[in-house]
Amino acid sequence: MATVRLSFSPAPVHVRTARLVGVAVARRAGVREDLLDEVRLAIGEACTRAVALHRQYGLADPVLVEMSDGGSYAVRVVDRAPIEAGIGLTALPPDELANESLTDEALTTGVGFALLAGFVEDLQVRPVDEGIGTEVRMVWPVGR
Amino acid sequence: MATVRLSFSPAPVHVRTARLVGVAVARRAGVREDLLDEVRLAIGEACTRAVALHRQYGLADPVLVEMSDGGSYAVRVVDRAPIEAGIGLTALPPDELANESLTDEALTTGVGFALLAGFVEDLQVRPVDEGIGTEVRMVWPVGR
Amino acid sequence: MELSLATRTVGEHTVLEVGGEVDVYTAPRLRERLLELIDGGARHVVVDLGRVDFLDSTGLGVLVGALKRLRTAGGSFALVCDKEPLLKIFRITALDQVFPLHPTVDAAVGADPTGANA
Amino acid sequence: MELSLATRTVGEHTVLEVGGEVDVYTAPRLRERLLELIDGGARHVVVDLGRVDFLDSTGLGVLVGALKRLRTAGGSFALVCDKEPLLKIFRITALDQVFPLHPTVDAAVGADPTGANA
Ligand SMILES: Nc1ncnc2c1ncn2[C@@H]1O[C@H](COP(=O)(O)OP(=O)(O)O)[C@@H](O)[C@H]1O
Ligand SMILES: Nc1ncnc2c1ncn2[C@@H]1O[C@H](COP(=O)(O)OP(=O)(O)O)[C@@H](O)[C@H]1O
Repeated sequence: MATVRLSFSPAPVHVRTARLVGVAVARRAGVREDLLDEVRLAIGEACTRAVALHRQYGLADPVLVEMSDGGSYAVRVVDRAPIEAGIGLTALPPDELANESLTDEALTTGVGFALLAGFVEDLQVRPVDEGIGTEVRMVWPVGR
Repeated sequence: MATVRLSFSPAPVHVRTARLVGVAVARRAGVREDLLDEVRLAIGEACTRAVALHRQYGLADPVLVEMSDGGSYAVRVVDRAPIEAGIGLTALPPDELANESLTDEALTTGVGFALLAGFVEDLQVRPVDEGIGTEVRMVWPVGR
Repeated sequence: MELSLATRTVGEHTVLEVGGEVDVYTAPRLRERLLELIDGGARHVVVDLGRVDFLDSTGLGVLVGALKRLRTAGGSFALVCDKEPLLKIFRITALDQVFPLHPTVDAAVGADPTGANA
Repeated sequence: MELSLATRTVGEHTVLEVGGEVDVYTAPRLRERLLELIDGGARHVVVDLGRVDFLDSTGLGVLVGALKRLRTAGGSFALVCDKEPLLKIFRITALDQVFPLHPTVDAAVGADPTGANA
């Protein structure tokens, strides 16, 4: 099983790097071409969320993306933010989406989670095993 | 100063990932477009060398590529092979290049080092600070 | 890849053509441009996503922000989008129930009662 | 991006057109093809690098291997290359003094005395 790890300072520009790497490694791992748009979007959303949390909590720690192919293509995106912030995301119902009282941040977070949940069949969001933080774990099948 | 780290199982396919990331981060760091071919080639050569060493010594440890932009674009490629193997590479003179007694591996290593030395003005090859291994350090200017 | 933004006027409507990637890195520039337009007096805004290659939650958040602002100002806001992958993003987030979505700029301009009456 | 390999015959010469990236990942396939050609009896080989986007030390190593093998077999080996970035790679490694380098396939075939006399 080959593993590629990418870690980056929590800046928006590096989310692009993460998408680029995530899709390149997915392609090489044998993920079907028609799934790559989803992979790109999902890795982007998970990293965008992690970068936003690090900025919100003033954390300079890097965000980690770990990609491994052992029968399937598994991607973990790990942040280091306090756990209450990370877990318990919920998708928003349509009538709340354009509600004036909803902040832009809350909206973007809700929409980001809806995209993750909607595009990734095999998705887990859970506390990291060691230390502080949350990991978003996504798995895609490989091969035809 | 933003840092991006990529580590990968020592397999040839991931050298391609490293080139892709190294050039994407260089572009975002502001390295001039006309230097990007050199950046691509140099990162590729440094990683190819690291992967070859890990394979030669049967090491499953990942190869590390660290990119940082703080006034310039600095890339470190770190292997974990015993030091005698890493240091002391020398470029080969032309009359030795096609010599029958030179093994293919030695030739490729010599040519790889010639490319590194020829394309990277600011190049250092030195033992890692901690533990076993060698780091190839390359620096390019950023901005116009 | 990079964000591109171009504005033109169609009757009462201001059409903003967006191209490239609208993500956490470039969405602030889209937000800025939309605010400039609205602060400059644009009340009927159509955002043409026809040449967008990538749109993420941050970009969607910016579009919702513009919608709210124009609604408050008594204006209108619509999107032009005909690519299936993009439409799927609107469906999955239920934002297809929030934005007027049209396949062409003409359809967006024609469908807007305020614009049609102007 | 991916390696492409196509073989054709020009008189006594076997021309191998290479395209894409020749690197540590794809060089083994180039080596294999060259061995097949030489084992199959090709003695005057021209490798056309015209559509190569990337060439690294592993690829260069494979080309030197083919040169040596053909020399031992009493054959000839030449490269076609007219792109400055690629030529620079040959200069920096001093391999421009090892390989016959030609700007076109015609020039490579014409310059090879064995081929010209055949
Ligand atoms: N997250 C996304 N946001 C916006 N556009 C996207 C996204 N993912 C893919 N696309 C775009 O969708 C288009 C894909 O078109 P295509 O591959 O023809 O899909 P389909 O076959 O479903 O029509 C491309 O323009 C691509 O850039
Ligand atoms: N390491 C390399 N090996 C082979 N070809 C390369 C390498 N680096 C760049 N190239 C190729 O060189 C060409 C670049 O051409 P161009 O940008 O026009 O350079 P120049 O302006 O020096 O002619 C492209 O085809 C590119 O893919």
